[in-house]
Amino acid sequence: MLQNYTFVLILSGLALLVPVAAILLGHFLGPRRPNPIKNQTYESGVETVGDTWVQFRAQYYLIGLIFLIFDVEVIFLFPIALAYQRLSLFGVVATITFVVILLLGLLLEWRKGALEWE
Amino acid sequence: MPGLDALPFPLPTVQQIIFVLIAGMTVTGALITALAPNLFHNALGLVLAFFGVAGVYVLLEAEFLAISQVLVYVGAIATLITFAIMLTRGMMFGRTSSTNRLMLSAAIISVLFFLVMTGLLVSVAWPEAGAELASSEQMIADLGELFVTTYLIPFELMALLLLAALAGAILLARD
Amino acid sequence: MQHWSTTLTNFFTGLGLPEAAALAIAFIIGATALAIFAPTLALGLIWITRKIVSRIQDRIGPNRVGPFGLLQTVADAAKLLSKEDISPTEADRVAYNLAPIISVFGVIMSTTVIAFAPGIIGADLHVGVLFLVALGSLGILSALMAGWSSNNKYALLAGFRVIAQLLSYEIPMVLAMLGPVLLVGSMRLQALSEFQSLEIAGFNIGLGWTAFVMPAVFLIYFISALAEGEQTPFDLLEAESELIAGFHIEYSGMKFAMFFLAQFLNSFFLGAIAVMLFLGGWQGPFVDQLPILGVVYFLGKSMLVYAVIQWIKGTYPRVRIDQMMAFAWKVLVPMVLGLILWQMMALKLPAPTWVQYAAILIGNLGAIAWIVVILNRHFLNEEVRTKRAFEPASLIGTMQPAPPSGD
Amino acid sequence: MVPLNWYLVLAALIFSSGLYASLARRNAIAALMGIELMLNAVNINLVAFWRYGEFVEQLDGQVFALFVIAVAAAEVAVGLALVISVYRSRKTVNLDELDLLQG
Repeated sequence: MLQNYTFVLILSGLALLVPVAAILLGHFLGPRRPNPIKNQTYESGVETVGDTWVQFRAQYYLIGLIFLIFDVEVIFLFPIALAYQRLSLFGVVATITFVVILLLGLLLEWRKGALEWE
Repeated sequence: MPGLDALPFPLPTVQQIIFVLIAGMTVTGALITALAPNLFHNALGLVLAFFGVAGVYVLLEAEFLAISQVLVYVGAIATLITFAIMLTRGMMFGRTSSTNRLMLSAAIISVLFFLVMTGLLVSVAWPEAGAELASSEQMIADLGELFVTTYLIPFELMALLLLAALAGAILLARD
Repeated sequence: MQHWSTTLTNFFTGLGLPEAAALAIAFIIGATALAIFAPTLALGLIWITRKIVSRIQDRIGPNRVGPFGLLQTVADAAKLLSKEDISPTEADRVAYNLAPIISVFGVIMSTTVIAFAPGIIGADLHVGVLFLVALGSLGILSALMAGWSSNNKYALLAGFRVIAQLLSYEIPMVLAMLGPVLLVGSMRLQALSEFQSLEIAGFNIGLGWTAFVMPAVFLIYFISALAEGEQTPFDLLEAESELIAGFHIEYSGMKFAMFFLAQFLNSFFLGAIAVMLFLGGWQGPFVDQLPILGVVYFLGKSMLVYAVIQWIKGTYPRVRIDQMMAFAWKVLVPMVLGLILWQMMALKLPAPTWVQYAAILIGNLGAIAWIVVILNRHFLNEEVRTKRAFEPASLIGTMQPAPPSGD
Repeated sequence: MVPLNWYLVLAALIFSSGLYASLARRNAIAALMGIELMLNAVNINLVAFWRYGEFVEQLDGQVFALFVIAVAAAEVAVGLALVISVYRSRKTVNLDELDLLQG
C-alpha cells in the first residue's frame, strides 16, 4: 500500500512544481512597473471604503453546517458499501436505519426552513 | 509489483525521512494555529496541520482514516471555522492582544506537559515495528462490517448525535 | 493486467539497475508523464471549448494561429506570460500567492487515479473514489484563500458564494458515487472499470455500463458535476454584472491563467470520473485483446462528455442562487438518498443478479418520471409568478384590445 | 519502520500546541481550533497504538478514531453555533469578556 503512496508523493512534488514554475516564469518575464493606483483594489473604479468586510449572512454558516453533518455520515456509508455483499440481514437493517436517520435530518432542516435561501 | 522491502539500502531511512518531513509540516501548522495573532492565519495553519495528520495516517497504513481526515477536517470543519470567523468578524480589527491574562501560565503548562510526556515516552521501550498488514482494501470492508456488527450501537447513536447536533446548531445559528 | 510500473521496472532491471532504483525511475517517469499530460490537455480543452461554443453562436472561432487555430491557446498563454504580475496592496501575500498553486495542484493530483486502460493508472488507490472527492476540497480551500486574501469585497463575496455552491453539490455527488461503489463493492477505479464489461457469446463488447442499471443516479452525478465544475447553468461565480469576475478578480498574468487552467481541467476530470464510474471507463470492443485500445475509448468517451458540457454551456441560461441551493437540497439529495436505499434493498433480494439489477433499474426510471412531474409543476408555477411580476396589477385588466370603432 | 515513540512525541507536541491555544487565546474560535488540534493528537495516538499493537487484524483503533472524527464534527458544529449566537447578543467572542455569570 505504501508503494502506491510513494507514487502519490512523487506526483505531488511535480504537481506543485508545475504551477510554481509557471507563476515564477510569468513573474520574471512580465514587465514590472507598479504604482499606487495600479495596485489598488479593483472595485469597478469605485474607491475602496474601509476594510474588506461585507455583511455576512448566517445562511452560509447553515449550509456549511448541514454539509459537515452529511459529509460525516456519507463517509461512514462507503466502508459499509464495500462490505455490503457479505452483510447479514441484520447489518442491512442497521445500514438502512442509518440512512433513514440521515433522511430524517434532511426533513428536519426542511421543516426548520434552513434550506431556504432568501 | 516489487515491494518497497526489496530496496537494498535500509528502508527505514526513507520512511523516517518522510515521517520527519510530514511531522515538521504538522508541527508548523499546529504552531501557527496556536501562536499567530491573525485568526485567518490560524485557520490556514490548522488546515496545514490537518493535512499533516492525514499524512501520518498514511504512514501508519490507515488509508481510509487519512481520506476521512481530509474530507471531514479540511473539506468541512476548516470551511465551517472560516465561515464562523467571517460571521464574528467585527472584533478582528480591534487592536487588542490575542491572548488573555492566562497566557504565561498556559505557556508554562503546555511546555511542561510536552516535556513530561516526552520524558515518559522516551523512557519506555516501545515496539519498534508493527506486524505486517493484509490487503488494505479488505481492511476498509472490515471497518464497514464492524460498524454494523460489533459497533452497531455506537454507530447508530452517532447518527442520532449528529442529528441532535444539527438540530441544535440550526436553532442557535439562525437569524 | 500488469501495472505499468512493473513493466517499466522490469525493463530497467533488465538494463542492470538495482530494483529499488528501477522502481524509483519508473515512478518518476510515470509521474512526469501525468504532470505534463494535464497542462497539455488543458490547451486542447480550451481550443475545443472555443470551437464548440462559437459554432453554437454561429461564429467560426479561432482560425488564424496554426492549422484550424490550434495554436491559439499557445499564443494566449504566451501573451499571459508577458503580462505584469500585479498584487494589490494590503493583500495577504502568503495566502494570495498560494491560492492559484493549490488549485492547480488539486487538479493535477486527480490524474493519479484516472484509469486510462487496463494496467495504466497512476496508482490504483484503494480509496480511489473518495480520493477524488477529497481533492475537491482543495478547490474549496483555494477559493477561500483567494477570496479572503485579495482584500476585495467582490472577491470575498464571490469566494463565499462559490464555496456555498461547491458544498451544496458535493453531497449529492458523493452519494451518487456511492451507487456504483455499492454495486461493485470496491472503491478502486480500476475495479470499477473492469466490472463494466459485458460478454456476449464469449466476446466482451464492453457495454456493461452502470449507467444502464442506474440512469437516475448517473443523471444526478452529472448535474452535480456541472455545479462542482462551475459550469453553465451553475456558473454563478462568473456573474460579471454582480461579482465582476469571481473570486480571482485581483489576479493577473500567470496567476490568473492558473485558475483558468484549473477550471477547464476540473470540468474535464469530472466528466472523466463520470465515464469511469458510469459509462464503462476504458471498456469497449477488443480491449481484452489489445489493452492499449482502452486509452482511445476512455479519452474518446471523456471528450464526448466534455463536449456535452460545452453544448449545455452554449445553450442554457444561468439559474438563480436560490434556485440552485433549493435544487441541490430539496430535489437531488432526497432523491439520491431514496435511490441508494432502494438499491440497498434490491441488492439483498433473494433472486438472481439480473432480477436485482432490473429492480434497481425500475427504481431509477420511477425516480426520473417523478422528477419530471415535479419539475414540470414547478416551472408552470414559476411561469405564472414571473408573468404576474412583470405585469403590474394596475395594468392587468386595463390592457384590453381596443374596442372596435365605428359603432 | 518509524519507531512508535516518534509518533507519540509528535502527538504530544500537537496536543501541547492545542492546549496552549485553548487556554491562552482570547478568541473563542481560536480556542475551539486548539481543541480540534488536541483531538487530532489523540487520534494519532489511537491509530499508532493500533498499528504497533499485537492485534493488527482487529481494527478497533481505527474505529475509535473514526468515531472521534464524527464526534469532533458535532462538537465543532454546536460550538461554533454557540459562538455565533453569543456574538449576536454580546457583540464579542472574547472569552474573558463573557463574564455574565460571574458573581
